[in-house]
Amino acid sequence: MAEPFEPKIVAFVCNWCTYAGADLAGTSRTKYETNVRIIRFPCTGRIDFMLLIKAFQNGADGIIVSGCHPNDCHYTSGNFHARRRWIVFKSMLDFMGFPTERITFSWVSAAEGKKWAELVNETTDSVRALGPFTEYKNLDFTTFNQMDHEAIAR
Amino acid sequence: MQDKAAELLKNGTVNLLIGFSEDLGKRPVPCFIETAEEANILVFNQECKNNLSVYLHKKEVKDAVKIGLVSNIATLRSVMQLLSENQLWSLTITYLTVNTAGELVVLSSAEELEAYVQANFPTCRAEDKEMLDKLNAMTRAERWAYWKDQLSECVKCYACRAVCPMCYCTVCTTECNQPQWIKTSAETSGNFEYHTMRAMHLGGRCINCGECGRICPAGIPVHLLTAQMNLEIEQEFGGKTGWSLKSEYAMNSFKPGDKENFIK
Amino acid sequence: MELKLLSTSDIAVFVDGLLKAGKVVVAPVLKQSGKVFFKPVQSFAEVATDYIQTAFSAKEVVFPKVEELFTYQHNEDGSLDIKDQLDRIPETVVWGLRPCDAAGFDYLNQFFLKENPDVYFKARYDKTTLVTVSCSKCDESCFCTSVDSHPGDTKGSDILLTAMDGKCYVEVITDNGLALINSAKELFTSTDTLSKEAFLAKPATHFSMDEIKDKIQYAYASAEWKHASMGCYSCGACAFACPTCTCFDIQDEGTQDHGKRVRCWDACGMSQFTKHASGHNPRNTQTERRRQRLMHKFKYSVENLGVVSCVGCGRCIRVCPSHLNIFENILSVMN
Amino acid sequence: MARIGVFICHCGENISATIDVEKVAKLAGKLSGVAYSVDYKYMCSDPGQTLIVDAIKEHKLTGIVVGACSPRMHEGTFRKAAEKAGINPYFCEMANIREHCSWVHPKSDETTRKALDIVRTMVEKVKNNTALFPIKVPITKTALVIGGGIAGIQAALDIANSGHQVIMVEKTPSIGGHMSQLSETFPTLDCSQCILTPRMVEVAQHPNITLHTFATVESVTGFIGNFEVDIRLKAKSVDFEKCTGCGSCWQKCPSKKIPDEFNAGMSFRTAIYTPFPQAVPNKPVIDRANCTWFTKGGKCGVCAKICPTGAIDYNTEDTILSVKVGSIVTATGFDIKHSDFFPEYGYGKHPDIIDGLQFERLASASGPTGGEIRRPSDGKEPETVVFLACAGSRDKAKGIEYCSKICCMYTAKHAMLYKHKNHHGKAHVFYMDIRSAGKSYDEFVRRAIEEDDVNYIRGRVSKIYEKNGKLMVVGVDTLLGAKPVTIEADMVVLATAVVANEDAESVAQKLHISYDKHKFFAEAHPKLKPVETNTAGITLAGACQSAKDIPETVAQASAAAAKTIILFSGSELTREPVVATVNRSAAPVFTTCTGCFLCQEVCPYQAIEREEIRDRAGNLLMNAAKVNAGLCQGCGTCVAMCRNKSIDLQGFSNQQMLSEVMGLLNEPF
Amino acid sequence: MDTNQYIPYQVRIADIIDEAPLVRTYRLEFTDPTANFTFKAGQFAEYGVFGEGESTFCIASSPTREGYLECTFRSSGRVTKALANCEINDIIGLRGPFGKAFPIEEWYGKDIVFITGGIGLPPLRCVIWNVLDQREKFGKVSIYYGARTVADLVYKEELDNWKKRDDVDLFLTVDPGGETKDWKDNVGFVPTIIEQNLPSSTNAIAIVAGPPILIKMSMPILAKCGFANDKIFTTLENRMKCGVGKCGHCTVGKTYVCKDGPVFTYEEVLQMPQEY
Repeated sequence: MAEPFEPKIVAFVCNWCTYAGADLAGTSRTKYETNVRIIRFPCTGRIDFMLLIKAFQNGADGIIVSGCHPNDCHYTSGNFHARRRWIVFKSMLDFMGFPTERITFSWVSAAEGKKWAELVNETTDSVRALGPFTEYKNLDFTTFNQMDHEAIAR
Repeated sequence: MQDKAAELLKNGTVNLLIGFSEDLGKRPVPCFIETAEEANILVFNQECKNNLSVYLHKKEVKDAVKIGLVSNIATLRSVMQLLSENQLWSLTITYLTVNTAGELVVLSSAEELEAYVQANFPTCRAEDKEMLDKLNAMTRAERWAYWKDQLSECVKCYACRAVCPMCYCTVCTTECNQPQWIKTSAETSGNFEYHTMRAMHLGGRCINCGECGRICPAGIPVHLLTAQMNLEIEQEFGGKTGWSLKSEYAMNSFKPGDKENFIK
Repeated sequence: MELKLLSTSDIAVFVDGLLKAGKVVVAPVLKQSGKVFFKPVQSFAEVATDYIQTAFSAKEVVFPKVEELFTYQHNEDGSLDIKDQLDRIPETVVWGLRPCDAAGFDYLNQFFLKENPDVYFKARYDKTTLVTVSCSKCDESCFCTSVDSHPGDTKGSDILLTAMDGKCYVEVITDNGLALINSAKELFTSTDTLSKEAFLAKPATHFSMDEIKDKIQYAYASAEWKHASMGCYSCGACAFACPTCTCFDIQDEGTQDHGKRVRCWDACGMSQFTKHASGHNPRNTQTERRRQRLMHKFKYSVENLGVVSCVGCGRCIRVCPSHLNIFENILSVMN
Repeated sequence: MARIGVFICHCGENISATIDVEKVAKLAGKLSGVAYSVDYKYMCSDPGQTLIVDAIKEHKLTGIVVGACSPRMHEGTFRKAAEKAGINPYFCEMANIREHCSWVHPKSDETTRKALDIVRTMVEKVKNNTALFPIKVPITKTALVIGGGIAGIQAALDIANSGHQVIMVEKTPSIGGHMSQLSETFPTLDCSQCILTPRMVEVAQHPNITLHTFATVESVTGFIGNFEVDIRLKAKSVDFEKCTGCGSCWQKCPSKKIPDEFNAGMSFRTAIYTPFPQAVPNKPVIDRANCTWFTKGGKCGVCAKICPTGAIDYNTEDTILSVKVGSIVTATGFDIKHSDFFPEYGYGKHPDIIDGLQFERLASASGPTGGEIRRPSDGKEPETVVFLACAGSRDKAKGIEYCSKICCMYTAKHAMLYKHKNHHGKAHVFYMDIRSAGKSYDEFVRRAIEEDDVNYIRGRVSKIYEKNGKLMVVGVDTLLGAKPVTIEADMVVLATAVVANEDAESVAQKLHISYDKHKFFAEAHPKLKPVETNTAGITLAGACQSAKDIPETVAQASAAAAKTIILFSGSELTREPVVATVNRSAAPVFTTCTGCFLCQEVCPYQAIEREEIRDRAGNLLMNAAKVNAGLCQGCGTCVAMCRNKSIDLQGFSNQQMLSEVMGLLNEPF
Repeated sequence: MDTNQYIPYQVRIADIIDEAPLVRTYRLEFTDPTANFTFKAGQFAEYGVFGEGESTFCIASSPTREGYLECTFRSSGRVTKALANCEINDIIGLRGPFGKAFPIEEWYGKDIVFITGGIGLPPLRCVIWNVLDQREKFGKVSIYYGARTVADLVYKEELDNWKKRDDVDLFLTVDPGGETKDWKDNVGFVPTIIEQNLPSSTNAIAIVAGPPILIKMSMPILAKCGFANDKIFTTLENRMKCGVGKCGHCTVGKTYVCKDGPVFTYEEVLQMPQEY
């Protein structure tokens, strides 16, 4: 009996709201799933979509992107720009047939430690249900390497 | 057109004229004319699909400063977009094109250009629309399979980048190696990240000339990615690429009311 | 060199037999893009027959667009493991390539193995058998007859098939080829007469290598190079489609702890190809770069290996975004 | 590879209770590039920090990762420690294994593994850190105060008294603002001008304050510490050097029928005028729009003839004065809606329906009636006066949802003043709610109701019409079950809504500060930066930000002054080096930036500038973006925008962030 | 089975010397003592940091000093930066030796003139050592070396030693403006210094290495001294990937610098297209 699948989830969060929110979850000892790993950015505006792709390419099963609620951005408009980028990026991925439900976008303020915990739990559950994200990794064989692998299989 | 070109070259309005001639196989080939005498090799017809504006980034062309550009509407539109992105500032360009009535039109200022482009603004090409609808009608899994199959043939020759007038970066992200963003090898996942990135960088800037798709040696319809994004962006945020001389780039602006139904 | 006959209906039987025997069969396959690619097939049914030329050459079988040189892994004790993957490579039959592609293999063979033999190429090449099919059709891009070859040329092939008047003539050129035939003796009958010329395609001949040989010596200085290259977008399409272009790049993929070193196709036409870390670029303009490519095909490779490294398959002409035409360029720079 | 030190903190039991810290330290020690790794009970304690400092020295560490609490907690502490040990403080990163791990997960291998992941991620980051140095921006220690109302006056005096130069710009001919128009002030009913004028004089006489009245701000460029401001000095037509302020000119001026702004249009002034007797400076200017010399082309000229010192000069023109300032206090004040804003009350057609400011003038000793409350139409003493609170405020239909805040109080004051002056008169107040939060405010309202028996009616007034010389005020009393009430009044005072100045928008745009939909200027943060704007170096004071009463205004003005003084306390401004930079390299490349300038739009701080790159001969080679480190706040939105990664963010560079992702997802063994 | 030229040796960094800003020298030793690695003066190798890639430069130590290998490099690109981040005991990859060497044996009995600048010295140090270690076999040895600034001079200790030797004429110089207060040697560009102390070309060999500009400027002067083109040697440093004449990056016309070079006589260089 193989041990149950535990997804790797990477969270890209802004320093001023969500990171602080996660800190609050900590200081108030709110328990949540261990699957998430946080990477801290100054602002959601700084989050380069390439990093999301790289994360999936390197084995992330799910991704959380989160920052300040609209109008709360420490830099006034970073999250607005980010939101627009997400809208386009998401539909882009969807058009390429990419399972976008593996990315959770969210606003979590510095006061929403509880929301953060819930967000992580929900995401973890849904990604766990989706199973390991192999589609992307499997891309890594071009036809002729594929050939080699088949050969080994024999 | 030949006469006009000759005239422009003779009276010094233009030092270098970029247009089309024909090869032995009667296929249109971009040509570069410096003297009025050569003007007689010029041709312009439906087959002249190349977006010649991409040559405006070429050093040899920049050196010539006064450029004559034989253009189809897509070319003109891309020049509009380029101007709105503060490019081509060192050039004075005269545009030679043929309008729907089949008459020669000569545009010698950005304002004339803007007026002409807005008057003759192209719509999303029918064949593209058809393909897009087909793809959007698919289930996502089917789309994934489709692109996976297509992109597995990509060899990263970067022809799509080379023919794109909007890909004018002197050093492309694919060439940045500190850090290395894009895998150099043409493994399918690397191809995915390259084409996703390309589409993201061109969404809201691409002028849908379709060159990248037309010339792909592997026959990958890469132009659909940007075409789709342009549609999305137009619906969500409005604005048309290559429409106005002042920048209307959707991705560097925002509205407080942008949709966020997908954000938890 | 033996000559045999194979009834057209048995071709499928033969190929499927090879598959059953555990060989990887790489053959032309028509894809939704409308282009034909060399792909590993599972049955002969997948094989495309009606095409003039495949989008890319079959060189990928022996010189993949991405070749994994080795994997590396740092261990906890600080030591490092390096493993190459040479043992992975399967027995492969390339089915239905054109004589020009086969000629390409001939060149690749010389280039990779004559001096400093390349183990990766060798490992693949040694396990590869080339079953070529001579051409009955051609287009205006084909020009094999200009480069000392022709649509029925056996150069580089192990076996050359010519299907005409209901029969399939099998020219067995190498022992490799013979071995393949013998794996299904019963399908083949012997014959001694073959006159395929009438059947073969007749591509236009634009020049002959003899007239090039001396003129090309002076071509370098030609002013025409600028014209021949102004239209070039400096993409790698021609090089990647070319059956004889061998330039590659070596890259590490992964972290400093573990990953793999791969070599992947590169193209001498790309602006960064010769660029130094210092920013100095020996071949800074497209004129220089295109000249290097063409001169290499027609002059340098002849000087280095004694073979012209253009096989006239015409792919570079078909794929070129700005329709640059290699033989037109060659003609122009020589006069 | 680098030599990284990893320091895992137990935080007493806080971390070690759920995470196997020894194991984390041990495994971290095996990571490539990690030269030293240790765990300790309290890293932030003195011995803990000493441990770090010694380790850095002993093991020649090039960077450190402290696995402990949130960087928001102790990053500063450990960066100091790193600096103490002689390495650049920015080679210190914190792995948050407490808030993000030990406190939120149970004791388990998973939790320990996560802690190690977090540490490894930061190790990968710090490997790619670069030495950063605080950014120094020189400061011009002169403040510009825009607006000469009480807010501006207070801020100017505070700054000037701290020994710094102040330039004050006031658009009218005199400072004083709305406060100078007020009769008495709530809740103490002390005379407004009595407390204000001394301050006005102080401003005029202060050695550190340069006062420019009848002047406006033309343009603002530059950034914090280094603003360059053009001030338009409007032509006064009077040479203040020569003018003694004797007043003979305006006494003789023939055009006398100009509505007097100071008296809220309830009296007239002349074309050459000083706005009010205690004006500062107390010297006249010519209102060219209404002066016959200018309107009728060179006719009249009486004042010039009369002037004993020959100070009148019709030929003076507007001049632009350019000044360099280090900070700007915006105190441009507010305006109120006037009675013409209210159709239901007759669009201000009836002279006896007045607004609050007009009542102030009526009640003011220096006002048109010398302080006696007489109605404008016939100068009779009104026997019944109705006061309407919330005239326009808190009224969606009128597009003003907000509460104007001061009306409740001044309406109570008005009713009270009226009663004090007309003992037999009746005062009625229509109100929605009484908002009298503030020191002894509610007492003040109670006093109006109880001692001065002002009749408070809770309800709105639907319309006012005139009937045989009376104003019929029709409303409802919601406390009596919405019973309709009609009051025959002699005068109605509307406590009209406080609104932003009509030129607020253009001012904001000149200053590059943002403003809300009502054109009130926006503070940088609603709670924690109520005085700053999101343009560094520009602060807000008073009602230009939102409706405020005097004490609030003065408090904020002093706060703004304090911010300025803090800025001026050093000779240069030191800022965190977490800023964006556009790459530059040697010729012929110069930079990979293509000069598309699409990044300029996304910068909330206008920090991205254009640089022209020229060859020795001065020919323009290329345009490239350039980040002004003085303005950049380091959000990095431009970095994610830049297509070919020409912009990067120090401290969160592409290399660092990508390495984090790679490091996190690729376990080494 | 032929040897796989793409599999690197593993070498451990035994010592690190910081020569100049961004310039480091590594002393390398093989993790596998049985590795039999022999090379000749002038050959180069591919040095690799796993995960980052490989970079090409000459072997800076001399076969006459056995037991170790030294390389000197300036960190500029991705790989060299990664290399520069290495510490003692780190393992890096090494492929080689590649390319033709200097025909030192043919020079016995001749005068040797070394002309180099900046980071061009390392490739020559190998030859210089080689020559000095069998000093008696050669005639007069003179070294012209310059750098942008005093700080940019590499192998400072070595330079002092050579200076002390009376069987070596060392002409040190720094570009104008690059000198420091206590700088006693020449100030001026290398070619100028050569002009001031013209070497004799009779029975002499000149070896030039360094930035293209230096080579370009030196050639006419050497010609003036009467050096025949086939008596002038140089080493080209093109971009290389494979090192075995396959990848095509280093080609100059028909020449693969990696296997036909990097050592060329000036005569050979003149035969090539001027694309290096």
